[in-house]
Amino acid sequence: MAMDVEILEDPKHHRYVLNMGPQHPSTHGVLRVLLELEGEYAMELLPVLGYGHRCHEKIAEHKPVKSFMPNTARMDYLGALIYNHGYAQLLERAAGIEVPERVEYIRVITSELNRIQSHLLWYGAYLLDLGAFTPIMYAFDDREHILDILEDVTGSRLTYCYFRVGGVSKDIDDKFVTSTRAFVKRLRSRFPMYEDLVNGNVILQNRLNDVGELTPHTCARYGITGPLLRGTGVAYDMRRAEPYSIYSQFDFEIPTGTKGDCMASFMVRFHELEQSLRIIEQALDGLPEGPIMTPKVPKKLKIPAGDYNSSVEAPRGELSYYLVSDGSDVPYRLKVRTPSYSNLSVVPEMCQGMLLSDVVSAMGALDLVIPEIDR
Amino acid sequence: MDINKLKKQWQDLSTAVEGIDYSVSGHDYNVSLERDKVRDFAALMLEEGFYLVDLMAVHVTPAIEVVYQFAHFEARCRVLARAFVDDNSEMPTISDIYQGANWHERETRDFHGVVFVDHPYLYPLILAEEDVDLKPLLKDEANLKDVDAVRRKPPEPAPEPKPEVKPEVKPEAKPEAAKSQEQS
Amino acid sequence: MKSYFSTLFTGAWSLILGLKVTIKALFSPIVTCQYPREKMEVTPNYRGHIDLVKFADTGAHKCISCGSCMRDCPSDCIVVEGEKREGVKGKVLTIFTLDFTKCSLCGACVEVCPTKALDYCNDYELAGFTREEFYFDLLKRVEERE
Amino acid sequence: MEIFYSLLPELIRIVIAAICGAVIVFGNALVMGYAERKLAGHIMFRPGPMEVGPHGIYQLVIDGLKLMGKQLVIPKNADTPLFMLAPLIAFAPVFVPLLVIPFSDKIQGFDLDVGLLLILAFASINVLAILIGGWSSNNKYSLFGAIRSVAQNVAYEIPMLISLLAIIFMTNTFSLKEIAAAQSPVWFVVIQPLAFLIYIVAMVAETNRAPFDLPEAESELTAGFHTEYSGMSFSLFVLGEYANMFIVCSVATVFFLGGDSGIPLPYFEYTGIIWFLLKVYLLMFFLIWIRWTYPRTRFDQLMNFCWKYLIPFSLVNLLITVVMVKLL
Repeated sequence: MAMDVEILEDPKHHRYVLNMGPQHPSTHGVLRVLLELEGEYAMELLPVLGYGHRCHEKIAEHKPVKSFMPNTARMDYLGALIYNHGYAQLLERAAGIEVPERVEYIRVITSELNRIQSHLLWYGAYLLDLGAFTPIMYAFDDREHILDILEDVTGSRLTYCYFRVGGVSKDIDDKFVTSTRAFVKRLRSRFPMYEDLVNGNVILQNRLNDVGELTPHTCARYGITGPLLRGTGVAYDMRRAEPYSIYSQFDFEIPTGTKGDCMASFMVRFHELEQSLRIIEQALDGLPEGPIMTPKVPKKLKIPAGDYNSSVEAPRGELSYYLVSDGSDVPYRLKVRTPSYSNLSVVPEMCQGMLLSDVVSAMGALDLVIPEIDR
Repeated sequence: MDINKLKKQWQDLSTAVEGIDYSVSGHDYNVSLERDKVRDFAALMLEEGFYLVDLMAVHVTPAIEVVYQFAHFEARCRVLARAFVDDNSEMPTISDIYQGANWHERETRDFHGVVFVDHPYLYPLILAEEDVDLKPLLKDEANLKDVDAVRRKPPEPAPEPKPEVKPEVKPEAKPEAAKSQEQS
Repeated sequence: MKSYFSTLFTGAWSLILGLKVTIKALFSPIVTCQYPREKMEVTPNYRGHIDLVKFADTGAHKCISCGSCMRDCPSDCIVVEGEKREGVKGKVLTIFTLDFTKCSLCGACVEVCPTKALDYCNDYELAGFTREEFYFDLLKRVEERE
Repeated sequence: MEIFYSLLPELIRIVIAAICGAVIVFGNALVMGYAERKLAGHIMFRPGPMEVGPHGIYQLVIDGLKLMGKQLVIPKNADTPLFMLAPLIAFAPVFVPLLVIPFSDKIQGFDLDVGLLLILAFASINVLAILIGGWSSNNKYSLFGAIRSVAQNVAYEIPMLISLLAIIFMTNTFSLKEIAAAQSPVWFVVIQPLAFLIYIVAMVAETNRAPFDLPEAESELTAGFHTEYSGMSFSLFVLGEYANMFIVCSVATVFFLGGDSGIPLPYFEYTGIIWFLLKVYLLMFFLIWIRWTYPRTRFDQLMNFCWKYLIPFSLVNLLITVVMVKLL
């Protein structure tokens, strides 16, 4: 197979090729990685993408801008609302639509719930990669509460299409507020349990410390963003760096690590749960009354000619939509910059010379969502 | 990061540097480059601590335009750099400067057929091997637009004749943009 | 030498803490739902596939076959056709089908409907062996419904 | 002929013991399979198997039938004879150690003078089976599992043996019955707590259970050495694994937990088996409990732990024991 030109069995150097995926249990979807091994050490890695490619960018060029909203949720099934948010913001920015304040609050609350949901799933699945079977069930137990809350307001459980250009599709009610507050309390009370069972565990510490170390410079070269970057000590979060929506009004910290290894990004993600809870609490406290939709959104939304960019902080890093418009209601070109794509591209460098077990833990720390990479 | 110094350096490398209102377009600067200056520009950006957000191509006439997006970890400074490919759809690679560009360039090769010269492994990434000449994102004749059709229009003083386009969607007058256009 | 023993003891202690969590969980009540035998209550806001609403006062749907939903659907999965009839104002709906295999449940059709004739149904137990089972004839469904 | 008659009781004893061994192996697999799923379920806030029979107690029987009915898939490039042989090698030797385990005063196949050696000798054949299975599958993941298993088992046999040796020095015998009997006032777990801890850790590693389940490591090696096995050949590996767990737990019971000693019941020479099994299954519960609690260790850390902690500690423990035995 010509794809394997770079990675070939080399009996002289005692090297051989291991094909990981696309059905390997720890590649989380249809990612394939070719590993050139020497003993159990991975000397070369070659990720092979494209098994889940669904031509989202091509689809976008063929239908009105507003109709692309459901597709955004399918790119990253774990951060669907945040992907909605980025796209809605792109069109609002491009068409100059003002969004009511209540909508911004609702968007922030639901987006943060979505982020917690995504982090909880990663938490469980990562521990599953590391061989602990139980935490995923505990994380799903908590996650299920979020799904119930979001189902009640958005109508779906995973691929939400909730945000609209200029608003949201359904208003939140008192039931949402009380159940969200109850959830915030519940998740807080579960943190000590996670701390005991997982975070402090000596086996986990040994598995993650000093594995897959990154530096800020490496992150810049590869365009790595999100918790991995924050694990290296750079407090770069789109919610702070380019405050979109109403994030500038909230008081929250950006957790950072120091070493940039798997443990650092692990703890960054874990602490982000708490920060997201804080944002949700503040947003619930300040939730204003008002309409949930801008009245003046035209049915056929024409975007003035030019190029527009919208960046938001997805659970895995920076998500950017880049729209080139020729003045019609159909995008001339829509490019989606997904965080996992850039994050995964570091794997050949990061995992060089690692043990096979460490490759698994390093790739798990990237929190890969393959449909997001393949689009 | 000294933005004024940077701007001067950009101007040395580029044909035009244009400041843009972030609240309208979501980025701060627009830098038009010549093909042979792309690598110098990328090296400068890496030195200044920018990271590569994205690399993409837009199919317009007269040639495919390759757009590089950079941002900075410390301060908000989102830069779009753009350059046209040559007649053979070729473009110098920046994947040895920004290793993250490696996959973006392979993807652009898949979708638009832009050949990045000196790329270490320009092999189909997203598409299958046999679809190497598919170039799915190239526009056909009917849809292909001129590059000026997709550029931001300077605000017109006269009211828009078409009623369905809302007046508020038009970008507002930007002193910076006007200035830089004078320069170019 | 000191760290040799301290890592051993802190490590052992962390392992014991973990065991405490799981033994507590072992004697806690279960949280899962035994699906086929017991069913969870589905929120009334759940968005299943769309259905024509049957209004109690008239006993009929309110679709005026304007085709807005058909045009607005991102996936082109709705087909609406109406015809002019003698003595009836406006058009009479003759065909309203939904290809649920393509539907992405975005809700654009429900929101665009000028007469609020569409709503989501609450049916979530959808499974079938053929594609044809998911080509819903909504007009027939609304007529058959109580 | 006279020799035959003189040997006849012994022969009958062997046959009965072998049948009992088979009952134990299969019964233990049923109990453990069910207990493991149920406990795992409840640890994760879910009920475990519930469908077949009340609370799913027939689940394992159905699973066994399913496995028997499944096709034995042999990979195209596999070494077929070895591939078929490996599950048998994993399964067959587990009967022998069961013969010498003193379940109670009277329930024991044979009381061999070298009972412990017999157990350790036959228990280590399991490694060979894993190696053959992993090698003959002609699958890189299987091979990894096999190689890891060999290194791990060889390393962990050392602390296991040394910790048991401390007890041997104290009792001066290899006979399991006598060792069990030697702890009539105080169980050795009180006198030799360190040896007990070392033995427990080594025991987990020897049986390839989590957190030391590196040969199987399904998130890294898909299923390790039994990736390519299906149907009955797979279930033989599982039966062997559970039987091995039973054997190592029995050894722990005999050496540290006083064998069948406990509150006296009527006909204690027979009913002691109740206490014995109770202790064994408590240890098995512990194995299940830690499996569903911890993440998996990395291979080099596993070996480090053995060489840096277990072996030095067991040697020190042995030294102290020898000195104490000499002095007292």
